[in-house]
Amino acid sequence: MIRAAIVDREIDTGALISEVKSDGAGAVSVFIGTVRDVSDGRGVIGLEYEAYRAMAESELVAILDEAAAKFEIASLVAEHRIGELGIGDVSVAIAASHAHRTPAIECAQFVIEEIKKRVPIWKREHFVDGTREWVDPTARTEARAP
Amino acid sequence: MIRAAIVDREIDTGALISEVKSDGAGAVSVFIGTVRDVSDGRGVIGLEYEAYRAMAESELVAILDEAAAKFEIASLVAEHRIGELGIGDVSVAIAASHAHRTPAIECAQFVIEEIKKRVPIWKREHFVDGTREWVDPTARTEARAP
Amino acid sequence: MSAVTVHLFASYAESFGVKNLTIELAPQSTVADLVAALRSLPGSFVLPAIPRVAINKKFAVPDQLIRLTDEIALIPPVSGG
Amino acid sequence: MSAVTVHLFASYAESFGVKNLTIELAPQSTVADLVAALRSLPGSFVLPAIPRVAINKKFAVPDQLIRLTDEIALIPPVSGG
Repeated sequence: MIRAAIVDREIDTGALISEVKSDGAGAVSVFIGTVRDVSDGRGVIGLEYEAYRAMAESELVAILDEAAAKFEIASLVAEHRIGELGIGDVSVAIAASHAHRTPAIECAQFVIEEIKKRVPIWKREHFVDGTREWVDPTARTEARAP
Repeated sequence: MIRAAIVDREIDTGALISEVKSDGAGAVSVFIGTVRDVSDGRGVIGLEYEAYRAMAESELVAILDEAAAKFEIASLVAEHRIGELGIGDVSVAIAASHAHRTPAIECAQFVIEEIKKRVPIWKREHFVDGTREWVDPTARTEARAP
Repeated sequence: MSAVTVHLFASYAESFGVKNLTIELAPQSTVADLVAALRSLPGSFVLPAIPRVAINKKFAVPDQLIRLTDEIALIPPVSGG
Repeated sequence: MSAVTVHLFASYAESFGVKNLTIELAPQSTVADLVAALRSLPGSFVLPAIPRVAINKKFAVPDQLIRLTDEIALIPPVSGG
């Protein structure tokens, strides 16, 4: 079971975990991205994500299909939230299950890496000083977050 | 915050995730081990875990301390359940949070690998055919589960 | 010459000041021709050397031909996750 | 000679038929001496070439000396997770 969604509501990570669990799977690996209170050394009070929604959904599906084939994963779900988010809110969650642990772990990691490369979603950070800026990961001085 | 526990009740993975989340952490990586319905090609209906409990707890704490130092992790929790478990039950859960994703993911993976090497806990599988056998991972023909 | 609509997002929309641009293209124009045309517009300083372009919701290569019916979008460096 | 108690678990407890063994050891005995003594007992076929031994809840090395007050356990191949 493969499912990808761009959502504009809270992400329920527990529901994602339940969704991928199965009697034949001994391992579930989960990655959760949350909004940090600091970015590139500056205080953040919140942020917004904009998406080219139809393409973001199809890219996310393509990533999950690739990952499922590469790691022989039976169950893999991912959701990315868009809109306004506060500190600590979950922006992305990925859950992968497999009979064994290594493919499950590597699959979830592959998916988050690919999301960060090619899903058309953009983050605009709302800084403590009142400014709002679109993040350009190609220009960051800090290791990319999260 | 580092916490390790050997428990004889259900593991609440949602609670573990909440426990490691923080405003400064942009990434949470979670590993969940569950009971599979097949082991080494044989049907399983359930299993039991026995522990040398005091040592298992101190080894688990030692692993988390090592992992937290190695990956500069601020929040890391792990629980391993013992006693009788049914198919699909969570036997182990690890949650690690970090400002960035790579250390969080690698930390959770390190912890499950170390648990499988050196925490004195033993699994006895209850097979469909009525037999019960202690698992010897050094003698498995299959990749180790989960 | 025919007109195509180019969808803009995030920092590109901010820099060009609009969410959609209408661009006149000669027949048999490619993605590279489209990008060259965009560079004459105010706000185009935001574009990197090789901006990513999506045609019909898939990333396109520079020599890909553009059809009038295509859904065209400029994709700023992504920052999801 | 003095007696020490050795805790057994899982497949080792099953093979030796008990959860605790009492072993007589000479003064200055090491972990290796303990393992050698265990090999004379029924059920010891379960032991691998170098069984893991824990002293006071920590993995011990073969030349580690055993004190009468030590908490001693034989650790079968672990299979948690």
